[in-house]
Amino acid sequence: MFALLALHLVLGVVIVAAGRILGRQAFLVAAVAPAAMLIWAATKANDVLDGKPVTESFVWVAGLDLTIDLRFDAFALVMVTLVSGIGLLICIYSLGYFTATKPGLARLAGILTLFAGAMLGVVLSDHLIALFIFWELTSVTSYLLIGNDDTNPRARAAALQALFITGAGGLVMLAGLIIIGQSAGTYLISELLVAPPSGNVVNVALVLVLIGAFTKSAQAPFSSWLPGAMVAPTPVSAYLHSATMVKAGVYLVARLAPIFAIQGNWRLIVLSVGAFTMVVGGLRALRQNDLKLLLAYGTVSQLGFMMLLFGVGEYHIAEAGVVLILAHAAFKAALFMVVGIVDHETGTRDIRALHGFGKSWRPVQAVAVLSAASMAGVPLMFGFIAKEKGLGGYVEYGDFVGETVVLIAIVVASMLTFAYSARFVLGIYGVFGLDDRDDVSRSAHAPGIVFWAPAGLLAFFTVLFGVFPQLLDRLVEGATLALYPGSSPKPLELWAGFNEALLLSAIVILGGVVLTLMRTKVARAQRRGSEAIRFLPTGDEAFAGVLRGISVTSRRVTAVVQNGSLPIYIAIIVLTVTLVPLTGFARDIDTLPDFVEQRVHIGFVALITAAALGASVVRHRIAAALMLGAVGYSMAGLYVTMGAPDLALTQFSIETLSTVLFVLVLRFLPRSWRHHAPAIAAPMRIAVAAAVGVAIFVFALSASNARPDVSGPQQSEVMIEDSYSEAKGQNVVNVILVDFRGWDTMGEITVLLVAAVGVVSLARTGRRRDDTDAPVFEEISDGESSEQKMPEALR
Amino acid sequence: MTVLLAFAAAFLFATGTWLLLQRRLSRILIGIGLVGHGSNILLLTSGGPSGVAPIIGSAPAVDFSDPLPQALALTSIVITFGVTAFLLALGYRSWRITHDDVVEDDVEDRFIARRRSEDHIVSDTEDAARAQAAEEDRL
Amino acid sequence: MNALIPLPVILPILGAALCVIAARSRTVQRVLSLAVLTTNVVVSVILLIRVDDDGIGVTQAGGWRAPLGITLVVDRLAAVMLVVSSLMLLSVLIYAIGQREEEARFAAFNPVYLVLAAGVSASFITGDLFNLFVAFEMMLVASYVLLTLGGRPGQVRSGMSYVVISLIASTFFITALALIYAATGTVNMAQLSERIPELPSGVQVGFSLLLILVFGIKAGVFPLFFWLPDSYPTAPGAITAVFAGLLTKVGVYAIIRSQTLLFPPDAQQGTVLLVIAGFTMVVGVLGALAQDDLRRMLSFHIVSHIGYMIFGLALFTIAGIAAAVFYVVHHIVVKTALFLVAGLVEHRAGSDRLSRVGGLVRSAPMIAVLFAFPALSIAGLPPFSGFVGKFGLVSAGIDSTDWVIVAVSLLVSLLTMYVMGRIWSDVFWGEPEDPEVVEWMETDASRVPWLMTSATAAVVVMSLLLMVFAGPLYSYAERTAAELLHPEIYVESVLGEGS
Amino acid sequence: MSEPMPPTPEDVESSQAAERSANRRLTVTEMLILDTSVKILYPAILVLALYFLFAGHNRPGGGFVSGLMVGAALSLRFVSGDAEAVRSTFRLSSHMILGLGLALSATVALMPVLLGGSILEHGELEYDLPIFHHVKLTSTFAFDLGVALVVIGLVLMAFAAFGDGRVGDPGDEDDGSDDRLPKVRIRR
Repeated sequence: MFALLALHLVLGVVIVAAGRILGRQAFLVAAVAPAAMLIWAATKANDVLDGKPVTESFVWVAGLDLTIDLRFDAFALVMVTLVSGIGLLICIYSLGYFTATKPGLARLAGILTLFAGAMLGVVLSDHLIALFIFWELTSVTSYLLIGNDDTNPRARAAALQALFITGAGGLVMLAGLIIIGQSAGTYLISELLVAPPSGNVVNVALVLVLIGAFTKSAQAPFSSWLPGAMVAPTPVSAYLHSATMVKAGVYLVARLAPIFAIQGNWRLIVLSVGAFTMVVGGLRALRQNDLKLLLAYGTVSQLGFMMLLFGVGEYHIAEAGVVLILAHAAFKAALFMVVGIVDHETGTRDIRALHGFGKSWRPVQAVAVLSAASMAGVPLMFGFIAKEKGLGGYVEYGDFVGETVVLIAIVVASMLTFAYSARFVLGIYGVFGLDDRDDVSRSAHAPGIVFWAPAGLLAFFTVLFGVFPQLLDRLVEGATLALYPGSSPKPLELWAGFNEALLLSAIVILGGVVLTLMRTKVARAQRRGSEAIRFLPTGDEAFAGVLRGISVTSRRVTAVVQNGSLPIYIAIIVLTVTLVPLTGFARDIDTLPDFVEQRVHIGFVALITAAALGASVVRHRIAAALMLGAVGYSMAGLYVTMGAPDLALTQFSIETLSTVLFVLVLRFLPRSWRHHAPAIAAPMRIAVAAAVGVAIFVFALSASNARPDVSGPQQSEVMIEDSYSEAKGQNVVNVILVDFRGWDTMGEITVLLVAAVGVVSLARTGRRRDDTDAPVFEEISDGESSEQKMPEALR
Repeated sequence: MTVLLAFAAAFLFATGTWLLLQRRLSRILIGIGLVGHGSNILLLTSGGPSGVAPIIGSAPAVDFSDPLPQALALTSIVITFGVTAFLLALGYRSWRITHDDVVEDDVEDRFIARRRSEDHIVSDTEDAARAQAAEEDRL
Repeated sequence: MNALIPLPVILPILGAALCVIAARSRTVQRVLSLAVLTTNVVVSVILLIRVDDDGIGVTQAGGWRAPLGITLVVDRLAAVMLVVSSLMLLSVLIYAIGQREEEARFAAFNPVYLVLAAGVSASFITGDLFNLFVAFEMMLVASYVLLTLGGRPGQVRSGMSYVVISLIASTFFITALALIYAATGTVNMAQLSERIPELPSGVQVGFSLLLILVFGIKAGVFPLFFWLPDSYPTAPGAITAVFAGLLTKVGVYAIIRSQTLLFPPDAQQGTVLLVIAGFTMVVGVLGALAQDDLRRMLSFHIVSHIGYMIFGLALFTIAGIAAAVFYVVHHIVVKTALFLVAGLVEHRAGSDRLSRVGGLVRSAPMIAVLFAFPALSIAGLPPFSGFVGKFGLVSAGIDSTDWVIVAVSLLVSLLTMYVMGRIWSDVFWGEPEDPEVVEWMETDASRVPWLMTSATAAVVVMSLLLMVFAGPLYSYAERTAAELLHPEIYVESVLGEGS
Repeated sequence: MSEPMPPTPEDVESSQAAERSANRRLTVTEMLILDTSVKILYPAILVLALYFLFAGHNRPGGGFVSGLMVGAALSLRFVSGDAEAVRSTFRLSSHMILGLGLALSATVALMPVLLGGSILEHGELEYDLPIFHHVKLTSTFAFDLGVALVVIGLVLMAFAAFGDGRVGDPGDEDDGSDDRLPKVRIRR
């Protein structure tokens, strides 16, 4: 299995890289991967259906229990057939769809292949996190595919929306998965099935996981991204956004429902969301004029139905889910292909611009009618089998709270489904064509066989399995057993006798027919209803609102926090650095040390404070620099009294030098500083300064008070001992500098070197080099790099 | 550490901070100088009571001032000197560009602060696209 | 092996000295810098392997027994930081040479760059708190010079803020050192590890907070990060990449080191760090969203992701620290890659403003690919290294039942993805929106030199290797975390048995 | 990125005043006094610096102090003469002094590693030479010498950076309006 996944990866990368050479033949190359997958699956099918899954494992990050465990069981077989089967057909269909070789075409084929690999990963993973990894990969590839037509702003917006919503759901889900994994001690679905974890935390985790599944499978209220994604080329929509990717959420629910359906609020949540989605999707689909959007909302509705079937956690109902997944893939992909054909040949998908097609279009029309009939749940179609089984399951085995409500929702939504299916067919036949629109359909060029054959094949399956459902018996039974080990699923049958389910089906069809016949009145009523609830934001508006909220928040927060003013930054920094640690230091200040050690200190300190005060108030630059110098010289004096002659000498000479440098620079600047609007008002500045002063005072006393608590000697005591005997120097300070702590000094002179180089480099930048002996660290302005410079305005 | 020296250090920190909060690089530089002196007092007194210069043979070892903080303070003084020289070069460069040494606010930050009330985040075309999609998404 | 420990510091210093002497010959400078940094890579890798096999490597500068001299220590954390930083420094140097911009125009570039390398390495290997200050200064002064190389008005302005704030941080570091020496009588970290627990609890907490905040300024955490997004983007292209990749991480390293080594569990500031982490993440990513300039966006983004690292540390569990260590390594590589790509974008399109450029996926597909991988990784999308880090952090957070920070980190992860999506959408998709950009892109000068592209590609490949070898790397990170949570191993290695 | 603020009239006036004071020529007497005192002080300080360098290991002093003393002496010369005088004091250009100083110290640090010891381990060379008899050369001295050289280099370069060029010197064309300095435009 890894080899096959790798094949998808490699093939995808190769196709993207070799795009120019391949052109539209890229889709032929891309077909290799699903074909290989199908062949492999076929060889293993027998074993798998006998309940002997194929497993492979790869340890990625052992420390995090991140392993890629693949498990190919019968339910995975269903999904693989779907992913690779439809994938193969889509590749062929694309050859017909993309007639002109556009530059980005191969990229599309490559990313489609990568997507197929990721999707296979999702359905093959037994490890929850591995599943998540592939899950996110499908989001990313979907993002790239939706935005493939990147010059169209709508495509970009839709791509980002899809990424954002599914990404958000994915992250929430990740947290849920981790909680489940940690509570159970395993991330393997097959092991969870044996020993399900439970508890309040797990219940919360389940909600999180469900949110992820809902976003991915476009459940209301997270469904808005799916119709938006329809800007992608039709083959992409047919593949990702109807047949495969959107089923990932349903797939996950199907896998987890046997484990968790009876825990927490799982059932309540899944059933209410699923039912709501099913009805809302149907209503929206009924309102569309764009055939593709109609199908998209139809997909939303059907995904809701699948949630209802799988989410209950009852194997009889889940069995219907398996059938529905297959049936839906067959008819929905075919219908999308039909829309693509119409769009390609007529240039529009708007039913108001279609006025029916010529005779040569009959095969396409046949596909449309059969597939739509399947979607509507007309007997003898595959979709009927699925719906019938679902209804039957709910009637017979739905012994849980709210079962009746769900059943009613299913019936109502199925009527809507019938109605929008009919709308689709009528649209194809030109019933909605407006007279003032140009007739683009009657004379439209008929599609070639390669173009419609994939859809035709799917329509064939729709009828075949509709009439002979028992052909799929073994597959469906195996898949149900894989989900619910030990269950005994009922065989599929076309005629189950007169029962409640059949009655409900009849009601559905009857209702659908009524809705279709009264379509003008229904449409008017729907419009009025929609106007009445206009105050409710749609999913798209809500999403736009979220984006706007993020944007406004980010601007506001940033404008406050990042105000660009150095004084304010400094104020915040010094206050934080002093006041926060003060909470610790202030606790341990009980006694004050001696007031003064040597009398002479009083004099020096007086000098220092006076000069410091002077330096901070005088308005004359050079005077202030000299005041600073005075502080420095007083410090040197203080050092002498404290037995630090080296330090005093250094301080003295450095003070001299830096005063000279100060004056050298300051002589250029205006003599005194004009009043410049301060960033912080003076009282605030005084308050900050005082707070810092007080904090430092407390720090100093608190730290020196703590010294007696430590038993060890000063680090320097050994230094004094060893200075002469070992290091052969009497001046301990110098010995420390050049020997004991020579490593510090090494760094220190390196700093000086850099400072020197930097000073010259900066001060002389842009200045004329007056003689060859001048320092060389100025800019080389006439050197190799200057002839081709970016226009400065662009920087 | 004595109260007097702690006070001296605190006072240097306070006046230095006051200067740091100004807009002129030259005043900020002087502020850094003062704060630096303050931290050196702390460093030097961290070795305990002061004594005589730590030169072997000149006095008994017990009378010595702690030499380690002296070495550390020396290192810090020299490094600060190097950095000060560099800051002076910055001030000099600033003078060459603006004939002053005011530390201006960041232009980009102010720009964003000014725009904060506007709410569109992506280009207008994408916004329009989104509005249309929202219309289709109605029931 | 222990003789190798000082080499990553002393060789660049010597190289810098020689580069200054050879200031007139760019060729000699280039050969010297490349040779030195390549040697650093080799030495670091050897150190990593040896340290992982044989335990902590210790050498005493000057041959003086600890705590007399300065101890140089390479444990697993230091070793991995050395390896990653030396790789980044080498790649960025090659990129800078290829760019033929600042490196070609300024004789100061090479020596100062080498000192930056020395400072970064010195910060990792030092076992002495005061020497850490010196190492920081080496790194910082070099960064001041590099940031303002060229002296353009924007650089001078932001340079002033950057230097002043760094200087304030340094002064407070000295203050902290003075207080620590006053209380404990030592600046040797191993000895401090033994003595700080003897102090009154208030003083311990005070020191812990003081060091977090002092290093936090360098790491760029909330509310001390403001200088970072203002200054980094003004640096010359290649330089920003090194700043973004390495400098903040040295601050993070210092926080991790000081918190785990110096302070006993009851003085470790888990809650404070969690609060800092949360705010840092959120404010950083919101800042990124508000920007229009690619490099400014990425700079804010650094801040946001520093929060992740602090989050991992703040849990003070093996899982948390291991995730933090992994995240640091991942972030250094990936962020460097992103900034290098930003440089490529600027070179190719003449601007890095989102509102002006566009359509690079067609006009420069190579750059688009080079952007895509690190962008996906930083957004935490699987299976890239960012996902492994994020997964580790979230798992550790859930393990410690710190729900709030887990929720915040996931929200920020979503916003990060949104930021990257916006960049992709505006820069690589669509059409250029500025006629000047279109005009520039038609000139020959807009072609990206192959050396720049190759250097970027090399870093991107390294980021992919982090994904491929996430397993071994993560178990290394776990061993590192175990080592960090048992400071007595470190102390014993430095001070010897029975200390 | 900041747009340069246009200088206001007061600014220009005050800057011109600064120029006048910076360019003020000293009177002949002042020059004479200064010259003479520098002539006496300069060599004296150099000798002192040399003393500090050699005595540093045992008495107060050392490389830093020595280098800084030389720097102070140079600043005296600078005050009396100009940057040219400072620059011509040393045969080597300042960046060579700087680089050689650091290279010397770094080599001293690195040497013991190559010989199998610890970094910076101190060593001694003792020779009995014909004239000087017993000469003891410790590595710490060489290290300290490197330190002094770096400090001297720094001072020389600082003077080179700020020292020469009076305000308004025709060589200073770059006042920020240089076309190499971009005017950054931000599009709204």
